[in-house]
Amino acid sequence: MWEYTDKVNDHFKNPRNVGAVENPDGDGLAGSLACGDALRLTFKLDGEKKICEAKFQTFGCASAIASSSALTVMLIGKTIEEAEQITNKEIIEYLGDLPKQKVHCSVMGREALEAAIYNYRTGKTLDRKIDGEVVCHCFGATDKEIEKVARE
Amino acid sequence: MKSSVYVDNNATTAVAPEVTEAMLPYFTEQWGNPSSMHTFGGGVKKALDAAREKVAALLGAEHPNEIIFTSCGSESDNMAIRGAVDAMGGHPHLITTRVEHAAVLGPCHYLEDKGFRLSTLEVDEKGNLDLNKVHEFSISGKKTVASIMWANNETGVIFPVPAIGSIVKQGGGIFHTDAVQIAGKLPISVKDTPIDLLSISGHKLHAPKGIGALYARRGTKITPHIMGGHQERGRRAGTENVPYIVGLGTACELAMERMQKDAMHERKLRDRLEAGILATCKGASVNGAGTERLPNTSNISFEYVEGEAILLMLDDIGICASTGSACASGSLEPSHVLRAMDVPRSMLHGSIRFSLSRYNTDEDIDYVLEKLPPIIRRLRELSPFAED
Amino acid sequence: MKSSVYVDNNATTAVAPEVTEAMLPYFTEQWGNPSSMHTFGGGVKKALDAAREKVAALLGAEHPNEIIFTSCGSESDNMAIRGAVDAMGGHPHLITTRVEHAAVLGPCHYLEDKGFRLSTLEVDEKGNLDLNKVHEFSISGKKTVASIMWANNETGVIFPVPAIGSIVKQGGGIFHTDAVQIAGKLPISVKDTPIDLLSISGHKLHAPKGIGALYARRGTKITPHIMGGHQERGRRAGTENVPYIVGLGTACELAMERMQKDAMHERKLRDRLEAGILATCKGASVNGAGTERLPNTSNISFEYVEGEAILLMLDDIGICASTGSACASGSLEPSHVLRAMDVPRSMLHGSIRFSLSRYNTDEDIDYVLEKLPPIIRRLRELSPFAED
Ligand SMILES: Cc1ncc(COP(=O)(O)O)c(C=O)c1O
Ligand SMILES: Cc1ncc(COP(=O)(O)O)c(C=O)c1O
Ligand code: FES
Ligand code: FES
Repeated sequence: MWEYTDKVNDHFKNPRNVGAVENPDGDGLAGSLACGDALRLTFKLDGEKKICEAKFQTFGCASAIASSSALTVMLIGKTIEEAEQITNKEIIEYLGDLPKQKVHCSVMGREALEAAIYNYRTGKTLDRKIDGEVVCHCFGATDKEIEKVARE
Repeated sequence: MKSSVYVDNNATTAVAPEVTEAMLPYFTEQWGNPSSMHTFGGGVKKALDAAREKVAALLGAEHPNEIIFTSCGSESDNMAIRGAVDAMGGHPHLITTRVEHAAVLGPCHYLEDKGFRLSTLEVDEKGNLDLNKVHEFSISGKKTVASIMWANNETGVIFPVPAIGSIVKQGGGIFHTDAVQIAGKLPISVKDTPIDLLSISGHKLHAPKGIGALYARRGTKITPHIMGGHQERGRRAGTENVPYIVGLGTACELAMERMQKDAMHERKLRDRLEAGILATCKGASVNGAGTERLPNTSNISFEYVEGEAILLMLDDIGICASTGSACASGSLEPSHVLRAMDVPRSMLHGSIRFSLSRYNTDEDIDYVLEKLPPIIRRLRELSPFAED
Repeated sequence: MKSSVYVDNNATTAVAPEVTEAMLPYFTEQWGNPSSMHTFGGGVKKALDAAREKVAALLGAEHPNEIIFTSCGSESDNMAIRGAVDAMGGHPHLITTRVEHAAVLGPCHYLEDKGFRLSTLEVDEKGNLDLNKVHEFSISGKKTVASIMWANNETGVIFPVPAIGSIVKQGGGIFHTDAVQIAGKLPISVKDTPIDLLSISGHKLHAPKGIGALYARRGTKITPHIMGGHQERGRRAGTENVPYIVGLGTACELAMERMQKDAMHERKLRDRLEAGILATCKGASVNGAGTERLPNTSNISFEYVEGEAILLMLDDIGICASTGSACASGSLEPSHVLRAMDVPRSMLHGSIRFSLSRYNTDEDIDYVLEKLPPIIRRLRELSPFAED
């Protein structure tokens, strides 16, 4: 059984900002149904170019749901430039901690954010080529991504 | 730490009060070593013999001496496979299936790494084996050792073991079946079935965790897995776990007495649970439905939601269930059994196993049927794929 | 079936009341599966962790994760030897001694039959090893796996394990020691001793029969003996025997607290018993006398009389002792340990092992000293060889 922090439990059981923002400025999808897991992140900017609304939809485990929820909370009030700086490590720190085997569940959050920002800047959908060996078959995380997170 | 509704009996069962009571004197008073030459120790041997007879009776074995006590189902499986292969000598051809428990796949893959040929049979989307394939492999020319389970721990799907055994024996092979999940739930009779080796585990039938048995038909050659002392007629060394052996005997006796009643009770509750969930939860479907299944097991996939999330929410309100097998819960892989059944990806990650016992009640089912649908609804709302 | 004077504690010990009490809730209430994803089961994992720490503490292990729970001392020995040999690969040279327990000799002889080179060290008439021989074999060029016990179960003789370990490690080998009889009786610290693998068994230190542990130093490669689920960090499959693991933890904690007191108590009683027997029984001599021995064990040979006869007469008046090791009591062979020590034939068949525990009293010793001499006298009278 996983040891989850109170904060993870709270964000899993009472997820904040669930759903999709209407007429979003940025809309990004990470993961895929084929990998058995996905996260869609949408956001809207206010007049000062700060994120005033961010919402998520997740098909994933408790850690994935909690990470997504935490990410939306962290995003609100930030500029795109500030949002871009958010790392996985910060999502995990925000949640207290994640079990080592579950660290990759927060990778998706960052990826969805990247995709949403790319969409905001270009109007296009980011087509992520997954490179590296798929080590988490359930969620299509690759060893390179996990390594990257581990190094962060 | 007390659960209110425990529907995870394929993971482990409550120790029956009758079992605890039967074991207790062997901790407090009769703690002697049955191999001892004095009455105090040696006298305990009678308790072992009595327990051996009860286990033999449940399995329908001809002789109590065909029962070898082990420390768990996993040891029985390892001993059967590695012991039979070693005793056979040469390089027998191993046959198993994709849906076996890790305790069978583990030694099979180990032997494959050592150079043995291993054939792993596929199942169809309902969990059924293709008996023609069993036949094909069994007459491949080489001696075979086949290990094919009787009932699946995740789905409850029952393989036609009598037919499989006949095919394997026709080919001159040794046939082992993992009966850990069927023993005590449905009647079996090794005497009347072409089985050489059969594994059971105490904690799946209301004995404690840490005791198992291997049935080895008279004349079946098998190298001991734990070598040393002369216990179990030289087939399994180690001072006997007297209290648990007594407990397993009592559990088998109880199971035999109550089997029909328990099975009917569990089937009724299970069927109501399944019907209720299918009627109230969008995107739910029963894995292995339409196949012969154990009366107590229901494996249900929920589209677009993730099993762990469901489990944790259930746990929060005192409902204990599981995704797939408990011993794999450290792993992030989706169930190898459901993958073998080609369950679509949208359903693969959201499967929950409900497994009942004689101790479950109508109220338990009512509670699950009340609490589960809103959880599924909430999780589907979180999902980017589900539509209403 | 109640014994009045139990002096056979190297065969098995009484389960300490504290141990039974600690185990009980894990039968009646907390019977969950520690691998489960719900709090009811998963919560039990804490009890496993706590027990692991207690076992680690008794052995002086650096990390609790170096402790792997097994089903008995024999499994630990089998796992250590076969697991280390398999993980090492190639054909390591096996080193053991003539006086090991069957659970060590069993796998060693099995591997020898499979083509591995096995060197079996002799002991002298006091039961001592020749360290030069250990050295010679350890630097034989080949990689070695050495399994050499710490304390002998029949005589209590203690081998200089720290020195042996150093020699084996110098040669680059893997060193396993069977510490089943020393653990809990004398202080040991694996952290400070060049040991890679060490076996213990619960029922020799007032936990039940059917639980053991293997210490495996961090980084020691060892193939699991029971393969399958992810239990014990993938090193030993099988649903954990939670009650007994908790019991073993409690037994280790107790042993640690009481060790010095218990050892002094047992040594005092043992020395009185030995002196008394030597003074009153003709032709009696202590095997292993003059060597470092366990404080609780006394192996005494009685010239011209037969051990079984003595035992049965003792049993008749409620004294439980043994000849040699209990698990070999089905065999008619005289003790392989005493033969290795070149005990003269006239003494070889008449050896009795008295082994004490914390529960023995001065009255127990008085009773044996009162009852034994007339028995020996009577049996000598029956013997065609004995003269007065
Ligand atoms: C030295 C020694 N090693 C191993 C064992 C085996 O332990 P178990 O009976 O728990 O398998 C024993 C006792 O039987 C023993 O005395
Ligand atoms: C089908 C099957 N085989 C083997 C086992 C292993 O039994 P044990 O946990 O007693 O080792 C289990 C349960 O864990 C099982 O469900
Ligand atoms: S996203 Fe949670 S397990 Fe991979
Ligand atoms: S005469 Fe009976 S054992 Fe030797």
